[in-house]
This record gives sequence, C-alpha cells and structure tokens, in this order.
Amino acid sequence: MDSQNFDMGDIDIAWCPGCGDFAILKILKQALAALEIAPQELVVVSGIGQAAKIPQYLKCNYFNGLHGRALPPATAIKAANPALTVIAESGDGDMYGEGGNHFIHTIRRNPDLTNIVHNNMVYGLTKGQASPTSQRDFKTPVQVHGVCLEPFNPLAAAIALDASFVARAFAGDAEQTVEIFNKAITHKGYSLVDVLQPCVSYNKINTYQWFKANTYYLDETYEPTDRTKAFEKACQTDKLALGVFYMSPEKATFEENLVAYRKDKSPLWQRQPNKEKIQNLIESIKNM
Amino acid sequence: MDSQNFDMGDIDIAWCPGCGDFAILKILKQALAALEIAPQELVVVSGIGQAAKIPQYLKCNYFNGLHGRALPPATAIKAANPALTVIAESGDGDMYGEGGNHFIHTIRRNPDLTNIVHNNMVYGLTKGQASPTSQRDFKTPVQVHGVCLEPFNPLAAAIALDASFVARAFAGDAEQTVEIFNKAITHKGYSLVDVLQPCVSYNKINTYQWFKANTYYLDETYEPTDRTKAFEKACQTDKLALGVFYMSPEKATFEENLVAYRKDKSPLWQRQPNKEKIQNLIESIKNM
Amino acid sequence: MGRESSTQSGDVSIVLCGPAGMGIQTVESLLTRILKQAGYNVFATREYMSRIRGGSNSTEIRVSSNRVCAFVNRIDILVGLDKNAIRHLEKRISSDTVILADISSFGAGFDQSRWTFVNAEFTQIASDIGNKLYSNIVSVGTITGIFGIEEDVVTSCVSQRFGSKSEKIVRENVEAAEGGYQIGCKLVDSGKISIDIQPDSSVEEQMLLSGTEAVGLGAMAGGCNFIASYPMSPSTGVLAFMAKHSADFGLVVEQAEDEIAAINMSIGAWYAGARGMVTTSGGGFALMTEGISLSGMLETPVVVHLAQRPGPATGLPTRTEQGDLELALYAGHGEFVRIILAPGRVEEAFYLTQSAFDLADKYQVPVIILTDHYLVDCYYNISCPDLTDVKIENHIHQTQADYRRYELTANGISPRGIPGYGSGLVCVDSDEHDQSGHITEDLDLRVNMVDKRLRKLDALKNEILQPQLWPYENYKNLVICWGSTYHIVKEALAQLGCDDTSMLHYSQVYPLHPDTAGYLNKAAKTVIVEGNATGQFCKLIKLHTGLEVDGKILKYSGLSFTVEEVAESLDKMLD
Amino acid sequence: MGRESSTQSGDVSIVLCGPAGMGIQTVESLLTRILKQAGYNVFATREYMSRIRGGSNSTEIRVSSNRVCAFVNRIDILVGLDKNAIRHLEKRISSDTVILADISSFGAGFDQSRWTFVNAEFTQIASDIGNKLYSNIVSVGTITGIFGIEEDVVTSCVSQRFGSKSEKIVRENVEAAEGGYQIGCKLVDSGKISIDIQPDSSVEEQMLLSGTEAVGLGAMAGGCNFIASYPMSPSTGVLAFMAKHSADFGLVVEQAEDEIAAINMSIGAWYAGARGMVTTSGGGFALMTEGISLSGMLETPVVVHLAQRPGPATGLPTRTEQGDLELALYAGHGEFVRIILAPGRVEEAFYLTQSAFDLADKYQVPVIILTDHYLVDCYYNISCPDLTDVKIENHIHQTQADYRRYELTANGISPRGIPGYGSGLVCVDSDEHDQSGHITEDLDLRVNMVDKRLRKLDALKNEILQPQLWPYENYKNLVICWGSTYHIVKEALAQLGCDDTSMLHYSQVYPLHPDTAGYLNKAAKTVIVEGNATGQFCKLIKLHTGLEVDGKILKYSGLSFTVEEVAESLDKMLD
Ligand SMILES: Cc1ncc(C[n+]2csc(CCOP(=O)(O)OP(=O)(O)O)c2C)c(N)n1
Ligand SMILES: Cc1ncc(C[n+]2csc(CCOP(=O)(O)OP(=O)(O)O)c2C)c(N)n1
Ligand code: SF4
Ligand code: SF4
Ligand SMILES: [Mg+2]
Ligand SMILES: [Mg+2]
Repeated sequence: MDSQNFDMGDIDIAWCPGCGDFAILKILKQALAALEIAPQELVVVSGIGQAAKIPQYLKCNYFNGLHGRALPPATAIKAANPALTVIAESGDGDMYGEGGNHFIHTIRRNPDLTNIVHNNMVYGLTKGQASPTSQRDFKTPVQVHGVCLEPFNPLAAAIALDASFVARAFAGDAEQTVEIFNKAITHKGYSLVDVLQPCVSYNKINTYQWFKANTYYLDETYEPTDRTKAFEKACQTDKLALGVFYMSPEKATFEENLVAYRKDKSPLWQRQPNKEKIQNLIESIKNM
Repeated sequence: MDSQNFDMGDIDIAWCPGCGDFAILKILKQALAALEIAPQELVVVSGIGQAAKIPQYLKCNYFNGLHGRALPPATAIKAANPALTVIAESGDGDMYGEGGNHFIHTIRRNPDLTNIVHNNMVYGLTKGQASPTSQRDFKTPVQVHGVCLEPFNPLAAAIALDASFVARAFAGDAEQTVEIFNKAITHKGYSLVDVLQPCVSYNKINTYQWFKANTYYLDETYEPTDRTKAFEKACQTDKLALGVFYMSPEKATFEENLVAYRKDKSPLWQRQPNKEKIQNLIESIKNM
Repeated sequence: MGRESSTQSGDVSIVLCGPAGMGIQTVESLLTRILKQAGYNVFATREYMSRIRGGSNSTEIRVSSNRVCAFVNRIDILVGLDKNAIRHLEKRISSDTVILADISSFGAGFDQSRWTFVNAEFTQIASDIGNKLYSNIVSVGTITGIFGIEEDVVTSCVSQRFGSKSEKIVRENVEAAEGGYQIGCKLVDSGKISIDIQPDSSVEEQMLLSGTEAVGLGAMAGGCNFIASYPMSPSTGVLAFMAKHSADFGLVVEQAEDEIAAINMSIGAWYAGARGMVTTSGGGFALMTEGISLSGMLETPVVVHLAQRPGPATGLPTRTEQGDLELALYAGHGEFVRIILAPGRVEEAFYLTQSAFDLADKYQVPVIILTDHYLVDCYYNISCPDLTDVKIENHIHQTQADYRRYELTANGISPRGIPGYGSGLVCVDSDEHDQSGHITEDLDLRVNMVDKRLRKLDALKNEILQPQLWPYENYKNLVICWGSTYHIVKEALAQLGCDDTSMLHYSQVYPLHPDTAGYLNKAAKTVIVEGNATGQFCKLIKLHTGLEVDGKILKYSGLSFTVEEVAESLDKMLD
Repeated sequence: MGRESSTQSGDVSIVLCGPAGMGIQTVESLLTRILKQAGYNVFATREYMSRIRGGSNSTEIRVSSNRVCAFVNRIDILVGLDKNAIRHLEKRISSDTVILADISSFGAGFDQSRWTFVNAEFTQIASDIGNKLYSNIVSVGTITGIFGIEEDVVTSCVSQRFGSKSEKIVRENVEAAEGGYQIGCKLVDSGKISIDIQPDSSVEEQMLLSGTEAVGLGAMAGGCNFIASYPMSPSTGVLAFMAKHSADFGLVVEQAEDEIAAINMSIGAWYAGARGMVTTSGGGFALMTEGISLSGMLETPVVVHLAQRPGPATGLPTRTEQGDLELALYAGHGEFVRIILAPGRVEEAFYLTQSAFDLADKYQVPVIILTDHYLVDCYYNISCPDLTDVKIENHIHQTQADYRRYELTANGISPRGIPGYGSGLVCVDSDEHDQSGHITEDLDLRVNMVDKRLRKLDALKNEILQPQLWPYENYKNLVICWGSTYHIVKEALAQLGCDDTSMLHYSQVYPLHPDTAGYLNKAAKTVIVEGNATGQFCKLIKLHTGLEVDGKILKYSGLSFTVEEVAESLDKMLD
C-alpha cells in the first residue's frame, strides 16, 4: 500500500515548520502502508497537545478526546471491536503527566494497541512549560529556576510494569523508526514507542543535534527479553539507547481475557439484547 | 517517649477484629515514640479506605482527604511548613489505584515525607473488589472470573522512578517493621514503605499464613544502593523480600529546591505580604 | 402485641439490628424470601455504617396484607441481636414495640423496664446446635414461627440458601431455624405476640427486586454491553450485577483505575458502537465532570448511573441523600444538552434505565440516571418486568465514503457512524470542529455547531416524561417530589387521607416537563419533599417556571424520609 | 485618513495582523509601551489561534485622547504583515480603514482595489538592515512616526526592550524602528494618513496592566504564597507571573501533574497555614470539582482562578467565553457555601483577587475568581493599584490543648488552627465528622454540621459586593452584565447616549446581591449582555429573584463582544 493512502490532501497543518511531529506523521503513514492497514479499519486515539493533533492530519477514524485521556477510550474501542487496529498517540505531557494513571493501568491491562508518545520533553501547545520528561535545569516561563524534579523515565517505568513491548525511537531517523513502528503495531498486546521529537519552538536544549549526539541504537546482540538488562539500559540516561528495549513473556491481551468474547466473537455493536435470556434471568431472580 | 503518647483512649475503632491495620497502627505508634516526634509536630495525611482511617485512631494532626489524594496535600503541607513531620498513609487502592498519578509524580518531586501503604491486595472498605496489587485469578464480586491484570508492583515502579527510599514490610512482624518505619521516617526525601497487610474479611488468599510463608528478609549483605539489583529483587514475586530495597543517591528534597526558602526559613504561615515590595513591583511594571 | 388492634393491622414492621459482620444481611435476605414465598407483601430497607465489622446496622422488613414499599419509622417487632441495638434505635422504639432479644446475652444489669421485652434464647439454641453464629438463623425461624408460615416452606428455603455448603452446615442451619420456629410458635401460643396479616395472591407471580438489580437488568434490557466503573458506595452493586452476568450475556465489565478512566472508557465504547455505562456516586461523578462535557462535545452518548449519598466530599458513604441534583444538572464546562432521569420506584428503575440507552443513542447526549442509596438498596415485591413491549432501538448508521460525523441538520442530530461499519471515516473531536470532525478556528462555524448541539433540546422535548399526579386530577394542595421518595410520599398521603391533596412525582428531572407551571398553578398550596438541605429541585422549578413552592420538607440526616415524618410535616403544613 | 474628520477623532483603532511566530506580540508590547510613554491612553486585546506558528492572529491597539478599555470592531489602521491578514479580518475592514502593508511582499496579482491600501516597505527596509524579521519593528516605527511621537522616545524604548541582547541586535532594531519612523512621517507629510489624538496628562502616572498581571499582583497582595496549577490556556499566565516573582517574594510555585493534584495541594497548603491558589480553565476546573467539595467539607479555604474559554471539552483553547458560570456555581457534590467573584476591570481583578484570600480565610470556603480569556489577556492604562488601604487580615488561631477544629458556633465559623502553632491538634476530615474532626455516624450531629456549614452563607451576606449602577440612579432601561464585559457595555451605552438607560454590572456573581430584584423592578425594560449561549447569569437572576430579564444579548463565537455590536443590539432592543 502506498503511504499516500493516508494523506489528507491540501490541508493547513498547525505545527511549526521544522517540528519533529511532521516526521512522525510521515513515518506513521509509511508504517501503516507497509502493514496494509485500511484507514477504515484504523482508529487513532489522541488527547490534547501538538502531538495529539496527529490524527487530524491522517486519513483514519479518530477519537481526539481530552487532554491526558487517550488510553482509556483506546482500550475501550479495542475492547468493543477487537478487529480494529487501535493506536493511542499523544505527547509526553498528555501520556505521562495528566494521563499518568492511565499509562500505568493500561500497561497492566495489556490491550492490543500501540501507544506512540511524541516525547519532546516540553509542553508544546501551551507554550513551553516543563513536561514530565523535561531534563533537570530546563528553564521555562513556569520553571523559571529550572526543572528540579527527577525526569520521568517512561521506559524504565514501563519495564517495571512488565509492559508487553517497550521501545524508543527518534523522529529524526525515519528508516529505523518505521521499523520500530511496524514491530510495535504488529506486536500482540500493549506496545509503547517513546519517540524522541524535537520541538523547534520551545525546546532549545533537546534539538535535532542534541538527540543525534545523545542517542545510539541497541545493537544486534541485544536481547529484549531480559527484563533486568532492559531496565539497566532504560536507566542509562547519559546516552539514550534507541530500539526495542523489552518484550515481556507472552501474555493474554485484555480483549482475550474478556468473557464477552468467549462464546461470541462479533464486535459489541452487532449484538442486540436477547429478550428471552433477560426474561429467563428475571424468572430466575424471581425464584431465588 | 512512650507510644501511649499517641493513644486516643477509649475509642471505637471501625476495623474488623484481627485486621492487619491494628498491627500497623501499633507499629506506627512505636516508631513515632522511638523517634520522639511530638503529636503536635506530626501531620498524618490519608485518603479514604480502611487503611486511611489510621489517623483517626492516632493522636496527631491529620488531614483525612479524598480517596486517592493523600500525596498532593502531604507534599503541600511539607512545603508550607518544612518543620512538620509528614506521613502520607493509605491503602493500596488509594495510593496505587485512584492515586496512581500522584504516586509517580510525588516520587519525582521527592518531598521529605514518608509514604506508608497498607497493601492488603484488596479494596477493604468497599467490600472486597480487586486492588491494583491483587494477584492474578483473585476472585471478587466484580472480578467474578478472577483478576487478569498484571499486579502492580509498587517497589519495581518506585525504583524505576528512582525513588529516594523504597522498602517493603509485613504487618505481622512488629519488631522489624518498627525498624523499617524508623528508617523511612528519618530518611531525608520521599520514602515508600509498602506494608503487606492481611485483610481478614475480604482477602482469604493473602492471609497471615500466606504472607509468612511467602516472605523473607533481605539479608545483611544486601546493598540497597544498587538500583538494578534492587529492581531485580523487586521483580521477584514468587517469594516477596522484606526490608529496604533501595536508596537512591542523595538528592535535594522538594522543599530544599523551593526558592521560597532561599532567603527566609520561616514557614509560610508566618509570612505577611510585604506591601512595600509589592508596591515596588507595581512601580517596576509601570516603568517597563 | 398492641399492633393487632391498631390501624396498622395488616402491616407489620420488623426491624433487625446488630453489629456488622453478625449476619443481619443473611437474616434479611432469608426472611424476605421466605415471607414472599409464603405469599406476603414484603419491603426491606437497610441502614448501616461505613464499616465491615461492629457498630450497629439495622434492617427494616415490612410485611403486609397490601403492597407496601416505603420506609416507616414505626417498629412493631425489634429483633435486637446485641445490646447496642436498643440504644441505636432508641428513638424509634415506642410503647407498642415488642423487642425480641436474647436478654441473657446482654449481660447483667440490662434495664428491661423501659420497653416491652420478650426474651428469646437465640444464643442458647445456637450454642446447643454447635455455634453461636447460628443465632441469626434462629431469629429467622422465630419470626417465621410468629407468622405461622408452614414449617416446610421455612426449612426448604433454608436448605436452598445453604445448599452449596457442606451437608453438616445445611443441617445445622435447618436445626437453628426450626429451633427458632418453636420459639415463635410458643410466643404466639402464649399470646405474647400475634400477627394478623393475610397473604396476597398476586405476590406469587411477583419478584423481589432491589433498585440495584433493577438498574442492572434495565441496562441489559437497554442493550448495555459495556460497563467501566470504579467502586463507590452505593453504586458498586450495579457493577457487580453486570459482572455476575457478564459471561452469560457477553458483557464487557471493567473495573477502571479511577472514575476518569471509567467515563472515558464508556464514551470510547459508545464511539465504537457499544452501549456503555458507568455507575458511580457523587465524588466519583465529580471526577467525571470533564468527561460529561466530552460526551456533550463529541456527541458520543454515555449513560451514567449516579447513586447519591450524602456529601460534601466523602460525607456519609453508606447513607442516603438527594443532594447531587444540581451537580448532575450543571456538571461539565461549556454548554450542551443532557437528560436526567430519577426513577421513583424499583420497577421504574428498570424501565427508565432501559430507555436511558435509547435516549442517549437517539439524541447523542449524556443521560444520567439519578438514584440514591435508599432506592438502590431497598427491595420489595414487584410485577416481573416485561420485555414484550420493549422496542430494541438502533441508531447507528452505516457510513458512506463522504460521511461527515457532524453534518449540520435541522434537529441538531447528525447520523452517527462507527468505525469499521461502512466506507466512511468517523472522526470525533473535543476541539470545536467542522462537519467532518476536524478541528476548526472558523468562528462562524463555531456558532453553528453550538446551535446544532443545543437544538437537540428542542428535539427531545417531545419525549419528556410526564410527572405522575396521584390520586386526584383536581387538588387544593400539591405535594411535589422526585426520585426515590415516590412511595414514601404516596403512603404518607394515603395515611393522611386528605381528599384535596395530590402528589406530583417527577421521574425525569431534566429537562423539566413543560406542564410543570400548569400543575403548580392549579394548586392553592404547594409543598416539596426533598432529601437535601437546600431544596435543589425546588430551585429547578423556580428557574423554569418562576414559581415559588410554598413549603419545603427537607431531610439531610443521611436517613431516608419515613412515611410518618412526611405525613406529620404535611399535616402541619396543609390545613 | 477618513477618520480625522469623523466622530472617532481622538480615538484610533490600530490592528496588527499576521501569522503566529512573526512577532506580533513584540510589536504590540513595544508599541503600547511607546504610546503610553508618549502620554496616550492605550488599550490592547488579541485574538489568536491555538497554534504556535502560522495561521492568522491579530492585535487591536486603541489609542485615544480619553481613556478607552474595550474591544471595538472598527479598524482605523490595519497593519497587515502578510496576505492572509486581509482575508482574516475581511469582515471588519471598512471603506474607512487604511491598510498599511508591504504589498510587494504579497506577491503578484494581489487585488488592491477593494480597500484603501497604503504601501509601506517594511520588508525592504528590514532586508536592507540585514534580516527580513525586522519588518515587524519597522512597522512599529511607522506607527510611531504617524503619531508624531518624539523619535528619541521611540529609539530609547526600542533599545531598552532589546537591551539584554547583543549590541548589534540592539542597533539593528533601532535602525529598523528609525526606518519605519521615516515611512510614518512621510505618510503624514503626504497627507495619506493623519491622526488627531491628544496626550493625556494623567497617563504618565498610570501603568499598563493586563488582567493576568492584575490577578497575579492581587494574589500577592492578598498574601498568596502558594500556587499549584497545571498549565491551561488562558489561565497559565498567572502561574507564570507567580513563578517569575517566586524567588523575590518567597512564593511556593509548583506545576502539578494534573489539576486534581493542584487543588488538593492548594487545600493542603491552606491547612498548613499558607494562602494557596490554583489557576485553571473550564476543563481543568471540571477535574477540580471533587476538590471544591473537599474544601467545602473540610472548611479549609481555597482560592481558584477560573479563566474561562469556550467549551464544551477542549472547545476553542485560545478564545473567550462566559460559559462556565453554572459550572462554578454548582461544582462539587453535596451542599456547601462558596463565593464567586467576577472582576469587570483590570483594576478590579487586582482588588478582588486580593480580597478573595481574606474572604476565603474568614469564611473558610472556596472562593472562585471567574475571569475569561478576554479579561486576562487584554491590558490598558490604569491607576497604579494602591496598597495603602489594603488591610492585611489574618484569621489563623493559635490552638489550645482542647482545640476542636469544628466547634459548633453561632455563625458557623469555627476558629481555624493550623498544625504546629499551639498545643492543640488540628484534625480535618472529608467524612462527616464531630467537632474534633473525627469521623462520625451520629446522624443528629450530621444535621448540625450541615447547618453549621450552610450558616456561613448568612454570615457572609454582609460582604456581598454591590453591583455597579452607571450612569443614572433612575432609569427606564437597565442593561445587566457581569465580569469582563464591563467596559464594553459602558462604552456602548456612552456611544448610544440614551439618557434613560443604565448599566448594572456585577463583579460578585454569587451570592447574588439581595438588591438585585430592586434594581430590576425599577426598570421598565431589562436586557442582559452575556458571553454564552444560554444566558447563565440570567438564569441565576431568575432563580434568586423570580424575575425574567426582557432581552438577551448573547455571544458565543469565541470572540469578545465589540462595543459596536452591543450598541447596535441595544439600539434595536431599547426604543
Ligand atoms: C484538563 C486539561 N488540562 C490542561 C489542558 C491544556 N493543555 C493542552 S495540551 C497540554 C500539554 C501538551 O503537552 P504534550 O502532551 O507534551 O504535547 P505537545 O504539545 O508537547 O506535543 C496542556 C497542558 C487541557 N487541554 N486540558
Ligand atoms: C472518588 C472516590 N471513588 C471511590 C471511592 C470509594 N472508595 C472508598 S475506599 C475505596 C478503596 C479502598 O481500598 P484501599 O485503598 O486498598 O483501602 P483498604 O480499605 O483496603 O484499606 C474506594 C474505592 C471514594 N471514596 N471516592
Ligand atoms: S511548539 Fe514544538 S511541538 Fe508544537 S508544533 Fe511547534 S515545534 Fe512542534
Ligand atoms: S475489611 Fe479488611 S482491611 Fe478492612 S478492617 Fe476489615 S480486615 Fe481490615
Ligand atoms: Mg510534549
Ligand atoms: Mg486495600
């Protein structure tokens, strides 16, 4: 499939020229095309932020919900219709800040969806405050004396939660990021891809150059099944490794665990209440 | 100091006879007494749940707030008056479920408070639904077919977030738990003590016996400064280790980082708005 | 007992009281089932503390020749399982109350002089059988003995109830019941107690149903196949009910990490074509406020069951109140349309919950079902809900390639597609959006979209439920109420027996029925009965009609109104 | 220009328009400061899209002989920084508008025929200096030239503004301004444009202040020393303002992980004796709903700045609306007292925010300061706030050993202790509690506690702000408004010049002033002006007075009302 299948034509894109989000949009289209996913079978769920605008610029079904709340509807959409391909995509503030609790518990739930996080280490849309991943001493109009909180380490956290698939990518490297997206989307279960994304307007520290200088790829010999090793890698923050950090031992997905699909595989929208069964239930309560 | 200093006298305690919460209350009193903390200088902050009732039965200042929201007011109280000893204490549902986002970000903030979690692996007060730490296959009136989410591993998560102090204790062992509480309370910075607590009414799986059979203490040679080792220990869930898992390299606390105390060490309540300074600021804005 | 010759004849109020954990709930459910099986009209309501063990909890069971469905203050027979029971219910005990208790177990020095005590050796008999814990079953037996129910019915009900346990346990329970039964018979024989209540032939075909079960069943009948919620009293029962039947009925039931996740999940489920709901109470609903607004903006339906309890904040977790009406009315930032239903009866909880899903689907708005602790927790015999006439509605459209989710239409309702059904794309957006669902900064379009969303209020006006006027078309006095107080007010009016006073009960509180002003204007005097401190429904009426209600009967102690206090207050106000 | 002989003489509306990221904000702030320094009355308001680069944003700067403080539709001079500017403002451009633009940069084929264009080579001059980006500074120079401001004033302002940059940059900016200045002078000389505005001697002692700064300064003056918030337009500016001055003033400023943390932190801070606040917008406030209820129950004060933007849900993040009044009024489950202030002017934003902290402290209730995007974002010259008469209140009590946090008192207010000050213990509880703050199931006490909490409403009734009536004590028509529309309605009335019409402006919306009915009853006709679609304040008036407002002027496009449209609508309605 050609990635143009996902193009929206001549639209006005609200991102700043040079923003890493453009690269991620392009990469996403390529990955989706390579996987032959029809726009009609795809749902992109996002929150609010610059990153969260991505489905607006992609030919797909989408649910552009509340700030911080991409994962709960994404999980529910997948649960309501497991045949859909579901991608939950948003910014670092959205996913790890406002949405932090859903991040934790979605990983525990393990729905078969792909969670792509545009990690620009800043709140872009609201004009440059610190995000949970902002580095120490990063100065902003709110963090006037520099950030003094420990930066959130999404990979270490996801590995600690035994996430099914954990990867980091860099928006500046299309080729390998397409690869990683492909793996994440085809992976069964929850997969996290934290994508390092330069914000040219509000993050003058973690620029394209900085990311290039401070990242490297996990090599061929790296085994993503060793949780402790993966954790160690994730904790290494002087240089940021890229690639697939961790894949947990296979576990059932959220949808697979749902009793709703034990006898009936059809999506929920195709089901009608069964009057007779309900009437029987009423009868059995009556006789209790 | 005698631990009776913290007794409330002849009060009606709403916990079930035999509940592990009684043991934790007693242990807490002992630790506080050993540390010679005056009730007037102590603030216990809790959410809602059985565990969260603990300050009601302790002679102390307390803030018994909303379900899931113990950590934000605890952080603020410490920030508003760093001289106070602040303990944030609640149940596993409260801290890791409803309050999960605050758990993450409080660790990042590193206020000098002690976070004690009564981990009974169940929602006690609401009559026995699964909590985030409930084990797989645990059956409840809501999880009728058994829990199928990955149990939340608070220690692994805290270590992933590079928490300042991370420990696990068992309510059934007063002596060693007093020790751990002492260490946690005297530790500078955020300290987590996850206390395994039998719930005699709603958790018939993780009983006193079960905990006894399934725990052991980290031995003398264990070094709590190695993050990877600590993580490995935390991930080991066939048998649960007890003791201090991890202490991060020393970092500044939230209060220490606050510019509010750079020039003035007095608690916020002693400060009055400085009219002259404000008038000067107005003047300087005028001339901008 | 004093009762038998009093006007309450044919209607007995039995109250069981004891600490949590002592099995009152077992007693209650067993006793109500036996009584119902014996053909009596039965009503039960509990009041209990927010604790698992200890304290004092009580259950009122009314047994009656005619159907009764309301909480009364009067206690005819009090079964006190411990000493505290007497203190706990002190205010409700009168000289007519017979207190059945094992007084020996209350310890020495217990003052029996103040009220009418009848000793019953519950504990002794239980101990003889082998375990003091059986004393609650003994008390069940005693009551059934007093009622002169066939002993067979009693023993078979007891065996059925414990059927899943070991044979020994079943046998011992039966023995306990029989032991109690003998006590009961003796009490009647000795003339200490007697009861004059007739079985009612219509009861046999009826069922005992609680508000919780009614909401749950109604949801299933409404096609609900998805529920995500976070436990919170008194709303959790609905979640548990759905969970219990999830495998059989193919329902997705998920305990969310918090209420915010719950509502966002349910909205997501609706987006994908499911029929989703959440069940919660005030504090949880407060957290869902932003989600309610999301539903309004996305025009993706959602059904919320809001079971009220007293606030603010944590308040009284196991008590009742009607204090969250205004929260339900105004929750959510920005302006959009909602529907709020407030069933007055258990049957209605079924039918209205069923219809909530159709309404939500049809108008693409949030629908809130406002109940309270009292309603969800009480139960009584009702005619079995009948699905014959329930129409299964379906408002999902198959999309075409040029599908636009927010097409501007005359009535404000745009055909709702779902992803994966049709060749179109379904784009929903919490930002202001164009017809295709894409974010817009076109401020003329903004105005059109606001208007479109608000237009739905007109569209749904034809479906507003008529408030129920009872018993007279013409009245001098009008007593207004809403939600769970239906039967209480009705019985109070019946008790007062005024022939110039009617009740006007609302089971849809918003939008308020346009005939409201008409009803009120017809009355010389209007009184409202509400379970809150500020008269929230009163304010809603004023807002919509400009009319001031003349009198207010408000209660916010955490307990439901009793028939007597409503009657008494009305009596004072209406003369 | 056409203006000079028109009635608008003495008052010019200059609008600058260009894409985000092109430095309009620099132009605006530089220009307003220069104009103010030159002794002109200045007003500025922006409208912009929710994006960082591109799109079309505009700023209106009104310069005038007399003080003006309101948004007008009229554009006298439009400085178009790109081609889209013209399209973006199309509806506001009239035949009297002079469009100043570097038309050569608009590309070939640009149609100049429709309006009055005056070419100004912003880009050329900028490029000559070395960077096209200077073209915005060139435009600043041009305007100052047109106004005939002393060149010295201009260059010194420009150097001051860029003083922290390299010498080269300062020099180039000054050159750009000078280049523009020449253009301006030439335009005047050639008669293409001329301006007739007098400096106002009172301006010198005044300051330019935005609503954001006023709220921030007011908070500081109110003793606020703690703010925890989560960024959300248009409320974030207050957080940034406090952060900027945190070191100097010893403030704790924390960006919370979410709004729930923010409000719970601020309540915690108050508990410990700090004066805490949060700043947020509708969606964030929705998430704080449970926290508002907590403040009500704990009787621990909190101050919330709620800067409204259009909803529902994400809505229009950078636009304005008055759509969250009802949310503010009813947020929180259960029943408790709150205060809602809605400053109408920038000065008032200062004074009311200051007093919000005292009110919160005194009555131990949540106080909400309801502003909106328009108010926080606009600025104009005002008299410098004066702290001389501001009384520093302090309501914290030193505790004794027998201290009880919730002592039942006649006015409902219990002395508030804090931990660590005194020998008592301070116990606050979100459950219903006894006087000592311990959880209770005593239902009589429950009633007492509800009554106590609600009694505070009576206590604070003496401090409700009188609505402002202007200009006539006696009137036939009354135009009601609240919050940010103060100056707009006032100017509209002034423009209409009716001698029988007054404005009644509310800067405290709740509790509603008891004289309201009196004011309304005096009028033959009442009209409300509100920035929402359903007339929320109108409903509040109806609820409290039973009175229906005769006419509604509502706007919910995302833009503020303009003076002209209010005047026009009033003109139609009042005759
Ligand atoms: C409840 C709520 N709080 C706050 C906001 C304001 N808000 C919108 S986007 C955003 C942060 C965006 O940061 P991030 O998720 O990192 O995305 P980016 O813009 O950097 O891509 C915030 C705070 C909101 N829309 N809703
Ligand atoms: C917002 C909100 N949601 C839900 C509840 C109901 N609730 C009270 S306690 C509790 C869970 C308690 O579990 P845990 O924290 O593990 O404490 P435990 O009772 O087991 O000690 C819940 C769900 C509430 N009070 N507030
Ligand atoms: S602000 Fe940053 S993240 Fe947002 S569009 Fe611009 S460059 Fe990208
Ligand atoms: S329910 Fe469990 S946790 Fe709660 S008091 Fe009883 S034993 Fe303890
Ligand atoms: Mg970001
Ligand atoms: Mg628990």
